Amino acid sequence: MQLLIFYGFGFFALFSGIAMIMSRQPVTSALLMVVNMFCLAGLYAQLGAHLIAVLQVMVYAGAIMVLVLFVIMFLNLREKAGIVSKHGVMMQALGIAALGFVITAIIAKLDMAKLPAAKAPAADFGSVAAIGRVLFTDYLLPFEITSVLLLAAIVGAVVLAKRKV
Amino acid sequence: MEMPVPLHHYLILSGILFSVGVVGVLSRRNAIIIYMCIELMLNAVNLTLIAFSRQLGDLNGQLFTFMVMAVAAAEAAVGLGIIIALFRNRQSVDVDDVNLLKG
Amino acid sequence: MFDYTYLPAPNLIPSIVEMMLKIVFIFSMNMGVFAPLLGWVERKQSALMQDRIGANRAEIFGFTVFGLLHTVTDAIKLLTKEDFIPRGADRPLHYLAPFIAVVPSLVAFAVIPFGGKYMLWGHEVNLVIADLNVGMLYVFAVASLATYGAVIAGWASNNSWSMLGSMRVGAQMLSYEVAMGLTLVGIFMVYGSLQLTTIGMAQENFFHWGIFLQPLGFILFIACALAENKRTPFDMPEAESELIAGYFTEYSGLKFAMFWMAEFLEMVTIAAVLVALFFGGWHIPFITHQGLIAAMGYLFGANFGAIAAMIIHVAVFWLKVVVWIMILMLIRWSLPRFRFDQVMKLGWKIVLPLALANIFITGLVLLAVR
Amino acid sequence: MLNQYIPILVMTLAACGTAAGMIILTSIIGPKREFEEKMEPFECGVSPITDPKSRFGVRFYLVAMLFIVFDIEAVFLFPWAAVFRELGMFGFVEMMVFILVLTVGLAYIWKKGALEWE
Amino acid sequence: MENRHQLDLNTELMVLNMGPSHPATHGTVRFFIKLDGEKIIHMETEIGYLHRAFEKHCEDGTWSKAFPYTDRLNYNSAPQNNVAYALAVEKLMGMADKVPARTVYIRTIMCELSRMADHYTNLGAATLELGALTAFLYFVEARELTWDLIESVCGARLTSNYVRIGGLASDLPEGFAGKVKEVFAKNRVFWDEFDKLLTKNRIFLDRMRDTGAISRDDAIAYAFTGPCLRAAGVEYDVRKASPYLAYGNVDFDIPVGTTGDNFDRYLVRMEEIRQSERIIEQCLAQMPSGPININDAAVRNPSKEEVKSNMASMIFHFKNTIEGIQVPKGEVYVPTEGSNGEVGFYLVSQGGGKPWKCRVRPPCFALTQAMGHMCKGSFLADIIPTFDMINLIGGECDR
Amino acid sequence: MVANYKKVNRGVTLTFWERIYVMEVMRGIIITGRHFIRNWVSTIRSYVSGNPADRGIPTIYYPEEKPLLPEAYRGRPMLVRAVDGKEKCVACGLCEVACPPKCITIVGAMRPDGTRYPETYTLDGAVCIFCGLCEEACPEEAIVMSPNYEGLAEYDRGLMLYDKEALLVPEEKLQGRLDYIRRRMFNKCNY
Amino acid sequence: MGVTREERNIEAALGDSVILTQVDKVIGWGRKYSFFLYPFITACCGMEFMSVAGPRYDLDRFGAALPRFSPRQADLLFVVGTISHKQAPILNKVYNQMAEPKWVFAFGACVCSGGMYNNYSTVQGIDTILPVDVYVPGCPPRPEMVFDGLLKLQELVANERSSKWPRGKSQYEPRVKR
Amino acid sequence: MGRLIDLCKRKLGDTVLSAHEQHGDETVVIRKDALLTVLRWLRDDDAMKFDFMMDLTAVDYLGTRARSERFEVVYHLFSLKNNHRLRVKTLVADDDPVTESVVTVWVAANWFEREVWDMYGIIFKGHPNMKRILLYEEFEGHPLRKDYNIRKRQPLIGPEN
Repeated sequence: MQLLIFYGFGFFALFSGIAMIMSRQPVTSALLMVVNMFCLAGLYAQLGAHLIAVLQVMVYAGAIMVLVLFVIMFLNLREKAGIVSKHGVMMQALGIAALGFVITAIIAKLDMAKLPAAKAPAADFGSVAAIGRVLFTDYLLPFEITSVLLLAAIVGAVVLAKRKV
Repeated sequence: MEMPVPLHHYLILSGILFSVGVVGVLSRRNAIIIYMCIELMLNAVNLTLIAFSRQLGDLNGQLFTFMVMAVAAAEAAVGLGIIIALFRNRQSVDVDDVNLLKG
Repeated sequence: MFDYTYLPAPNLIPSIVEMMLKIVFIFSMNMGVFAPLLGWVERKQSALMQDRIGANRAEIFGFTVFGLLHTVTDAIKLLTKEDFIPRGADRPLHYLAPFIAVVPSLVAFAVIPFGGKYMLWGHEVNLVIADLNVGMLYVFAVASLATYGAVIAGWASNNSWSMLGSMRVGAQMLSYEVAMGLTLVGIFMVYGSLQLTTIGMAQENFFHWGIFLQPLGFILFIACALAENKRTPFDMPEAESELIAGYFTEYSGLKFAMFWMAEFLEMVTIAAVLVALFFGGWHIPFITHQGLIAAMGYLFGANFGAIAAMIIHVAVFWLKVVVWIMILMLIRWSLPRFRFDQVMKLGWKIVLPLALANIFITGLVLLAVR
Repeated sequence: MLNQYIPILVMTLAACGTAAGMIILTSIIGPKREFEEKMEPFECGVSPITDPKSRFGVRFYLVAMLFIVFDIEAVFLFPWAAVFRELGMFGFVEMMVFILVLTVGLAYIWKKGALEWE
Repeated sequence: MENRHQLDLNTELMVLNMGPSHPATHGTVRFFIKLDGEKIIHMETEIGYLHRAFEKHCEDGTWSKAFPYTDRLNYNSAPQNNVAYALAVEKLMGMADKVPARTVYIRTIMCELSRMADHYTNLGAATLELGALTAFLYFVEARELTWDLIESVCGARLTSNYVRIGGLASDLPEGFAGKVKEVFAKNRVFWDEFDKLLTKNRIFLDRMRDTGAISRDDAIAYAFTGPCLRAAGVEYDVRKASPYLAYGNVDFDIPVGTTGDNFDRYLVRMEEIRQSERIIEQCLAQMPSGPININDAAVRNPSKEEVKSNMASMIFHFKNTIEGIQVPKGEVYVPTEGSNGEVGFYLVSQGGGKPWKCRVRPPCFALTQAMGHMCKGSFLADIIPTFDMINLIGGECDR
Repeated sequence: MVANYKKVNRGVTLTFWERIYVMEVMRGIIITGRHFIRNWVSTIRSYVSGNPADRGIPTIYYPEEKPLLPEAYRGRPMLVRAVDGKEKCVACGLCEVACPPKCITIVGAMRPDGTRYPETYTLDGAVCIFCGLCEEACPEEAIVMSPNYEGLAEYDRGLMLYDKEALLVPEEKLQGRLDYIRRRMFNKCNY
Repeated sequence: MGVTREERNIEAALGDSVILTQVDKVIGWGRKYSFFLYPFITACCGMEFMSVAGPRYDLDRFGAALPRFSPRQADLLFVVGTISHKQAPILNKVYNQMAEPKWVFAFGACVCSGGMYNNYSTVQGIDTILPVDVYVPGCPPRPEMVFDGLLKLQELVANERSSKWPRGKSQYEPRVKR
Repeated sequence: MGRLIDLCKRKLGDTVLSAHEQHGDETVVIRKDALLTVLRWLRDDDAMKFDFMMDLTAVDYLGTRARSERFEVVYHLFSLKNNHRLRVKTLVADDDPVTESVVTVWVAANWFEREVWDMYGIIFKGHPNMKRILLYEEFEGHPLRKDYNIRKRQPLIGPEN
């Protein structure tokens, strides 16, 4: 059952990922990307990362991809005939070769036995409160720095988007 | 208790997704698609983090993902801002057209 | 509570049955009752507000049933209407858009409790489809997907008015999504959880209802929810007098009806969230959850008493939802609509800062009380 | 915990089924006839003048961008709200600093006029 | 800064075609709008979708046959046009002062009733298009009650065809004053509810205030008249500047605005409804008894008995009907205050039974002309209140 | 007794409560809600009692209930059939001339007794504008605007071409209108 | 023009059978009480149309209260008010752009026949340019007359065979392409 | 003779071709070439101050006058300050239907002049946008001229008649 869910989500994630880079229409690409995010969220949920799963949908699918969609629509991007660059075919072949290499390398290198055995996580593993507890104590500094990062993002985006600054 | 799905399944999936992202970045010329491919790569990494977090029963992996998301959001805002700025100057989001080295 | 392996077989079957029953109940409630009925309620209510009588003439064998049959006739008519896609439109996306619009509105209900927990023959029944601890976040996440439906609908239609509508709807829904999230932070702080069942249980005491603890949050939330729902006074994206029919100008038949259905179902979800967060969920004022179960148990015996209490609670919950839906409709029919820039101004310059202020005040008060 | 998600999955599938069913049904049933004039996008009874997919004002993009930033802010607030009581004063101050920094951002864009629709 | 739409990201201007079959344009106007995002850069108005050859028809028929055509000019306030036309013809015939006093008062009442109906429709339609359907229907019901009054006098709800040269088609029905009282009591409730629903509602206020504003000087240059001119702060009302009918004998206020924006127009119209009620009540109180027609066989259709019994009457009757009432050679321009502004009839007679030229000065023609001026630089959504407050009536504008 | 110009109160300095939307929304809801509840109650009451007068709403349930028309109302023009069964019309053609849209066509003929009558009298219902000028022009009170407005819609424009038989109505049915004409429109006191 | 590949209707889908008449009946019943209007309002009759929709007469009772300003969603083209020659191509286009099934309602004398405007600028009845289902005379018609027409239309729709649809475009092409 | 006519005559001299008063309406007929100056003077002069151009139309006197005076362009002016009205006319010939545009004097004249062009075929020199306004571009002829038959239809769609 669990495996089935994994394969289902995994397959769709892969499929949408590949379809995304193949698609000619940027809007379709973006939507496929959303599907991909969704599948990953499913996998996160399966892994017990409940908050992250929801945030994956909320932030990635609900916010970032909307922005991407907006930009696509806003720039009125429609691909010309040759979307994939001239050396694209070669690149793809290369890419797939690299892909195979990476996977073999992972499996070869991975010595599962060296990893500690999976523990039964705590009851509230991945829950909102658990994450919150860690985030606002151990990860205090990154958290506060994030605010500065976001501030920088605001300023940056405004500067970039509004010409008269 | 064992994980219902062994860890390496997730790792392989994430590896493939990452490669797909790499292929996309290398083969596409549209800056927005490239941007999405980068997001895909980030997500692949996130998957690994979360899988390990589950394996080790440790929340740090999830916290990492959390931060990655925050960064990704900031990146989206600025990155797409840059794409718009590029478009504004070049009337195109084709990375071949905006090769700064070519001038 | 926590298990990755399956439940022991004897327990599995009741759980599955319970799950299916709940899903069927919510689905039939949404698709069978609310989606068609709200059309009727809306028509009749607006009619009575406007000193009219409203649809009342459709009849089968002489029975008109107060115009209820008009919803059936509408459905038949819309079903047999030509399905239309204009030239230059993106066909797959044109089909996809109403799909994306409807699915989130159907799914969003999953985490909202429509009753408490009851012990029936030793099996605990929790009247919520999925008792996630991320609770409200799930609703937000699903709601954020609804944006796609509207935006893509406009984009895929190859029509200027649709395009304008879709840009408006995108900007509007995004703006209010943020504000909506922030307005509810206060509630989460007060109850210390995002889980809606927990929040529901915490409102057992009448004076602990969200409306008393978070009045500002409540008002802000209503504003945001109305805006998310895209109905007057926030119906800029589909403003008839401005944009003809907004983003669904080029939709006909059932596909067009699906946008409406999504709107109605969203309204149900909003009303349900309002009730669950601010109006004590399934609780009857001044009667505790266990108190009612005990009283009913005294009358009908433990198991049937629990069932009776369950029925009462569920009825109370839906009653509150219906009342709220009616209030939302009253608002919808009473007010003129904003202008687009005013909506954005309201969202960013009024609701957002106020929501932040609300968080600050709530925090201070909570700290002071402690 | 995972079986919490199974109902959602079931429900999503059911919802998708319903929605897809409706779309398929309506595209099968119903008379159909297409001809040149009908297929034109509707524009108040005359032929459209420009391609609707022209570019839009940058403000729409700005709104989406600001949305992302504040959405992240909200995302940080949710876990904080859940553990607010545990964290106490320390958590409060911590979050207020965070909010303050972002409020500065809000004030900046406000002042820059990114929220104006003029 | 100066031309931001050009600097800003090469945003293509969106050219939209709003109307003629658009819910906001009442089916008779077409706007070409150049939009930058939501902002109007340029706007052109095209009218003429309801051109029905009013003038040609008037020249085609006899003097009295023009009445049904005048009904359909400003169809919201048909009696006003009837009266205006009748006044012009009477002046041209030199018998303006011979019209019986009762007729003058009844005409005044009908003018004001139709002004009320017109304002109800206009304000209602404006709120409808701003999304407040309920308020609209309250005013529709108020108008319905007003129309009941008009119908009980004229015999038709909308196109009354009530006034005749030198008189009226029929006398007021019995118990009219009582009915007016009843209707006004109900209408005041609707008025109050409408007022409470909208006037202080911030959403409504934000839509109306400072949108579609026109300065005093521009309003004059564009030859604005009526509520739109007065909203801009110009004190001009034909009823006051050159009193006609019974307006010199009644006491009423003429509301005047300050800024000329939509909200002032709204307030002026709202107030005018109240003032019309006042005028009608005073007229009913002062109502003299007596005949309603000039007793001149050359002008007025004789009664049926007379036609049968009196040969001279019969001849006049046939002559008047077939050849038309004989109007001496000359020309005349009579301004009256219509609901939308100055309705002036310019008649030219070359003698004989048919008008040589029958021109009406349409108030909305001038008002609509300024749409582009008023909407430039505002938002797409501002067209709606502005256009509604202009109150374009196709029949009057395009004739 | 003069008209005065009066500045309208642009007024609208909103108080704080009005400015924050909430109160105005509440007020709006209260007004419309009052209508809603009042009409709801009264409608239910009329369902129960079966008495349409109990309905608070002004709606007329048209095909079942008819509106009360004022006697001035001008409906479809009708020809008067005198008590002796003959048409009153003498085919003088005045109505034909007076009709602005020219919807009447008459072919006159002579009876054996020397009186004129219309051999055919056609009124195009699709063109008629119900202005009542024919009624005023008629010297014989032969064509009057009946209060009849029902059943005028047709599937075909040709069906709206009324001939003499379709137009003729016995005098007693039009008595109300005839009285009205004599009393209110052509009464001697009106001169 | 002509029969395209896309053209189909229920009758074709189900084949001719006894059930079909029953299905037609149900569909007719559904359509008859559910008209979404496209109010093509131009002139005086529009004021009367407001009344028809207003509280006193209430068009909603007949299930026809939803004005849809997009012709894709409308079933019933309410042509209200004089149609001038300038307006006629627009009316024609709106009619052509409506989704099947569609009906046309001629509201008022001007629409039926040109009424009193027998002149150079006015179309002498819209049936010269489109197929009309119901004519309602009057200038403007009383709301009751409109309801008479609507009832007649309901009767027509209830007894319609679905093989009647699709109806296709109107018989005329505009002389000037704009 | 009315006061305004006197004033006009005194000030304008022989540009006033004729003047008359009927039913209290004062009318002056102005020479075509001096039209713009006269109207501008009427607008600006303190005694006149005709700030409103209430109406602008034309009359076709076909068959009753010489062809060189076939059309009259009629301006109805109103002064808000002095509350008086004046009718100004100018004569336009049949074979040369051209006159001066007054858009520069009163903005309001814009559409009125377009309408007169549409209906009578009188061309206004200096008008920014001399197009048909009430009828469509494809329409031939000018319907309000006395020689245009009221039933001469020129449909854009459908049968000829």
